[in-house]
Formats: sequence, structure tokens, C-alpha cells
Amino acid sequence: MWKWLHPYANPEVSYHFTGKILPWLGALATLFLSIGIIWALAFAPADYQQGDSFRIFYVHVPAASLSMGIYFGMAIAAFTSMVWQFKLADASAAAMAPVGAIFTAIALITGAAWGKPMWGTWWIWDARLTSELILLFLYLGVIALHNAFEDKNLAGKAAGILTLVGVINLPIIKYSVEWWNTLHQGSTVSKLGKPSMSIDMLWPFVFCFIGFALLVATIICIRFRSEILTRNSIRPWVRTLVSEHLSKHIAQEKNNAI
Amino acid sequence: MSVNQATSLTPPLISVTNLTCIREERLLFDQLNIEINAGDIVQVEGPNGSGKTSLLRILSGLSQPFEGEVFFNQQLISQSREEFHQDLLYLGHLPGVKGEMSAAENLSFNLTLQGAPNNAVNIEKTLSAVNLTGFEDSLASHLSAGQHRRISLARLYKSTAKIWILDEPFTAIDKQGVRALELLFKAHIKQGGCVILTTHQDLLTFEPEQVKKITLDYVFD
Amino acid sequence: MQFDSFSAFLNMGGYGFYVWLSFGVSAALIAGLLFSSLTSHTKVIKQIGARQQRENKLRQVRKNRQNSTTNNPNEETQ
Amino acid sequence: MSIANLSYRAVFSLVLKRDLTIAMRHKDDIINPLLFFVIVVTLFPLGIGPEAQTLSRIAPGIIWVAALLSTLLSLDRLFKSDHDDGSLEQMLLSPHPVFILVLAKIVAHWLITGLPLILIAPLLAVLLHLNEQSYGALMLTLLLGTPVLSLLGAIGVGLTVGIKKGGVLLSLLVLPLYIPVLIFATSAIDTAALGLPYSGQLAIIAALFIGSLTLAPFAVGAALKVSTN
Repeated sequence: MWKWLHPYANPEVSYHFTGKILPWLGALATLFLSIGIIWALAFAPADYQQGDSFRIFYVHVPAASLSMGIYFGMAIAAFTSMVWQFKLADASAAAMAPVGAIFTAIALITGAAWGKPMWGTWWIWDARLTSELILLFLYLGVIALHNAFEDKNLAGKAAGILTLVGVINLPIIKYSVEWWNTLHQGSTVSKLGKPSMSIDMLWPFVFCFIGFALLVATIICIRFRSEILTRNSIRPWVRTLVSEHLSKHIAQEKNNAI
Repeated sequence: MSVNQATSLTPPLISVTNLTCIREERLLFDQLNIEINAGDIVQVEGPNGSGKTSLLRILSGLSQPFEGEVFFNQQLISQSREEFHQDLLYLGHLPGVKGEMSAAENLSFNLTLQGAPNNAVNIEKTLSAVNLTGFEDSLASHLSAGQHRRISLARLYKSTAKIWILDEPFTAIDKQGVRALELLFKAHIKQGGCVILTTHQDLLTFEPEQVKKITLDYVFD
Repeated sequence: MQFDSFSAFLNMGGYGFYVWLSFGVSAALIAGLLFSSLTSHTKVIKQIGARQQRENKLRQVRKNRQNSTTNNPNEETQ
Repeated sequence: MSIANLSYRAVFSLVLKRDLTIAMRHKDDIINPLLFFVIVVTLFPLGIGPEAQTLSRIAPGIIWVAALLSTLLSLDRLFKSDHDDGSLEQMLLSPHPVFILVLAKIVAHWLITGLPLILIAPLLAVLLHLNEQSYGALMLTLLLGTPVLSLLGAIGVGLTVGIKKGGVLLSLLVLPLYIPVLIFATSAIDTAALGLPYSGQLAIIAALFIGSLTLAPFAVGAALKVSTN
């Protein structure tokens, strides 16, 4: 495993490797997402209870589970970088944080938009929405801490510690919020959840989920590549790459001018 | 940039391999190799912002380099932290003196923390060595910056550490004090210790060839 | 197809506002993230390029200065 | 080696004594967070209205939120002054394990800020008409919960101590971590008001305390190493 991984631990190799897979990832994401979204919006049957508002489910649930998943991914990256002093892991964690925050925000907004017709109110202190909100705070904390350090290597280390503390806390927070929610639930509210899904609802969901996951991977890849460049800006390979890129850019501008 | 021409057979006290330091995406030094032996006094020089303080902090283990390793007695300092810190005395820009405690209390705490032997009589003697007689019981917040520095320098007189890393030890110290410190350095290196320091003025009582120099000038402002 | 007409599709059985709001906001947020990620990549490259040019210039200046200070005495001794 | 090796306990008490001495000579650090606690609590009846029933309903939440905020306010002193005058570096460079030093500082912080909160809390509970059956629960949750606040807060301070404007950032980092303590503590007090056993919630807070006691000092040590870098 380590032997296989070793060449990819080199920033230059992984920069070029991600550069190669990036178009494929993007194409696959577009394919799956367009199929999934069109299917979900136009062809999937309406829920017998929730009607067409159920279609929000196809965005809300993937976004919510991906937002948790990205946080765990960040925690794994932080752990790897701390234990094995593996600098690329810091770069990948830094690339993941904003993506995770955006998907948490999407889960929150779609949750509120789903809740309004269901509960008659935009916000309800439902267990899932509440822990999603706290997850957003955790993400914003990591991002803010990252931005507060000028030195990106230090920023990565500090954010890594915070991520690990957060990931230990996350299950506790989730559990405590769920427990608090059952404790304070006065009237019976229909919870946001997965009603028994029929097979013609499942397939568009699978496509949407895979599509969003691929999209997340694509965006993380793009950000990861810029993080590698910033962290290795003194390396000769970055220098040649940058000067090549800039000269190409200048040539293009000249062509445009002509 | 090897300081020592590998004349001695004993292994170096501190050695540094392929040290590269980047601060705020600026390269301060690249692929630095240093060996420091017992009995060396090393002066790190270079213009402002050239990474003198960064080098001293990396040598003391406070900062991690971008690349490269620091060895103490041929062991990585991160792996022999306790032994290394027992043999290390680092004085940075900041004196590490609490304003709410008296001069004597400050010195006593710092010495005890380092595990150096101390008692009331000792403390008084040490403070008088740095010209602080009569100030033992005054709160440090009532003392001047120079006096703070002298409180922190007083630890040198009682230190059992072999490695002294001193960042600008002579700031806010008068000529007499500088001379006294240099005598202290001489005694220390004679006993098999080493001194690594940065300073703007040249060392007065040392022969120029006695002082080993590390020049940092990889600056791009 | 679940809907009879385009207007029924837009209406979403009366839930149109909520459905299109969630899909619209999600699309906007993702588009924004994608855009900022792509531009930050070119920005990083430009930044590194600018710093490189600055460093090259400094190196040139230093070399010139060194030449002017070290060459003259050398010529005298030779 | 001629170094007199100090035992862990000696190092711990050395640092603890030093921090307590400094706090006693600089009493603002003890009094200001406490005053803040009292003032925040008295603001609520003024904002909500003086009805005893409403106040006693929300008293546990008010007291706990005020305790969170005043702990947050006092956290800054934990490492800031040591960082600014260089004593933090010296501590990290001492031959003793960092977590002992950190633990001593956190304990000192709790003694300086947490303990006075606990002592004054019953007085404020009277002002808020807290249910008579809840006093025991209030004291016990504060006794077990405020150390958790100090321990988790220390991680946040450790991470932000090197940053120039770290104060606001600190609250963003630390407050989400405080949520479980808040939930279980207020629920224990509420349960006690109904005359029901609240040992379950107490046990969870105790578990949080043990967990943060064992893990936080190492996290703080790592954070301080990054911050002094």
C-alpha cells in the first residue's frame, strides 16, 4: 500500500496526476449530474404524501451526507499529515474545507426550503438541521483559522488540530442534539427523512448522489492543485511550470490583440 | 557552509543537514549544512530579515524547518526532546520575565523549570552578577527593558546546559555587561559547551578566527 | 415524464417556489465555488510568476552591485 | 548529568503556584469575568420581564450561557501574556513534558475563573427564581462542566494565541465545542426541577470531563507548538 502510494506523495507527480484525471472527473460529474437532476425533476414520481416538494430530497440528502463525509475526509487528511508528516495531506485538507462549507450551506438552505411547505416554517430545530448548522460553524472555524495564518504550512497544521478536535466532538454534538431534540419535541412534527422509497425514486437518487460526489471530487481536485502550487512555489518544477504557463498566456494575449 | 572543517574526531554536538526554511512564502535559506562542536562559538550574521532568528529557533526546536533535519548528539531533536532540552538554553528576543513577579521569583522559577539547582542565597548572588543587587524584590513590571534582559541572562550563570542559543543577547546591555557576558561565554566553551548567537556588534574579547561565522544572505525583499 | 405541460413542470404541483429555490440556490452556490476555484488557480500562478520576476530583478541588481564593488579593487591588484 | 530531575508533580505544582501568584497580584483577571457573569445574568430579567415563572423556566439556560461567555472572555489570559513576554517559549523548551505544564496552567485557569463562577452561581439563581429543587443540579453541573469549558477553551487559545486579532476567532472556534456541555447541563437542571433523577446527564458531563482531561492537554501542546513556530 505504502509502496504504491509513495510516488503520489511527491507534489510534482500528484500535481500532474490530478491534472490528468481532472477532465475525466469533470466529464463524469457532468454526465451523472445532468442525468440525475433531469430524472429527479421531471421523471421521478411525486411522493404520495409530500407531492413534488419531495424533489428537494434529491439535492438535500446528497449535500447533507457529503458535508459530513468531507469533514471526515478532512479529519483523515489531518491525521495523516500529523502522524506521517505528510505535507500533501495538509494541502488536500485545505482544499476540502470550503467545498464542505458550501455543501453544508446547501444542505441547510434546501432543508429550510423543504421544511417551509412541510412544517409551515422556514426553520425548525430539527436534529438534522441543527447538527448541520453546527457543522457549518465547525467548517467556518477551520476556514477562518486557516486564513488567520499567513504561513500556509502553519495554517495547515493549526487547522488540522482543530479538525481533529472537531471530528472527536462531532458525534458527541450530533448525539447531544438528537437527544435534546427528542427531549424538547412538544407536538409530533413530521420529520425530514427518507420515506420508503420506491425503485423509480431510488435510481435518480443514486445518479444524483454519485454525480454530486464526483462534482465534489472535481472541485477538490482543482483547489488541491492550487494549494500544491502555493506550498511549493520555490520548487524548480513550479517555476518552470509557471513561466511556461505565463509565456503561453502572453502569446495568447498578443494573438488576441492582433 | 560547514562551520567546522571536520578536524575533530568527536561527533558534533549539533549538526544540521539540508536545512531549508520558508517564511511567508519567502525562501530564507536553502540546503544549509552546519556542524557545531563542543567548544565552538558561532556567530550567525546577515542583514535584517535574512532568517537569523528563524535559524536559531529551528536549531532550538521551536520552529520546524520546511525541509531538513537537526541532530543533537547524532539523534533527531524531535526524537530526543528531553535530553536535548536538558542541554539547551535558548534566550530569544523576548525575555520571558513576568511583570507580576519579582526579579528573584522570576529567576527562581526559570531556573527550577530548567532543573538547575537554586536557593535563595544563590539567586541573590546570581542577580548581583548581572548588576541587579537591590532589585531582588521589586516587581519586574517596575524594572526597565534592560533589567528584564539581565534577569533572563542571569540564568546563564547557573546553567548546566551545554548548548547556549542566544538571539541578540547584548541588546540593552552596557559595555561592561557585554564584556562580562563574553567572559562567561569563554568559560562556557572551555568547559565543553557551545554558544550560538546573533549580534549586531562584533565580539570584542574574542580573536576573529576563534569565532565561527554562519552568513545568511539569501534575501529577496 | 411526470408533468403534462411545461407550466405544470414549473409549478411542481404547487411547490414550484420551494423546489426551484432549492435547486437554484444550490446551482448558484456550486457555480460560485467552481468559478472561484478555477480563478484562484490562475491567480496563484500569476502571483508566483510575479514574485519570480521580482526575485530575478533583485538578483540582477545584487549581481550588478557586487560586480561594481568587487571588480574595481581586483583590477587594481592585478 | 547534573540536572536535578523534577517529578511530574513538582513541575505541575511549580507552574500552578506561579500562575496563581500572578493572578493574585493581578486581581482584575479574577474579578472582571465574574462581574461580566453577574451583569449578563441581570440583563435577562430586564430584557424579558420580571415574571418569576418565565425566569425560573429559562434560568438554567441563562446561567449556563452566561458561564460559557464569561469563560470565553477569560480564556484570553490563559496563554496570551505568556506568549507575549516569551515565557511560553521557555516552558516549551523546558525538559518536562508539555502536557504537564499545559495541564497546570488549565487547572490554574479553572481555579481563577471557574471556581468563583460556581461560588456566585447560587446567588444569581436566587435572582432568577430558579426552582428550589434545582440548586444541587446547578452546582454539580457547574462543578463538572466548567473544567470542560476551560479544557476545550485552552485548545482554542492554543491555536489562536499567535494571531494578532484572535479574540473573535477564538469564540468561533470554541463555542460550537461547548454545545454538548450546555445541552446536558441545562437538561440536568430542568430534570431536577421536575423532581426526577438527573444522574444520567451528570454521568455524561463527567464522561466529557474525563475525555477532555485526557485528550485536551495533548491537543493544546500541539497547538502551542504551532503557535510559537
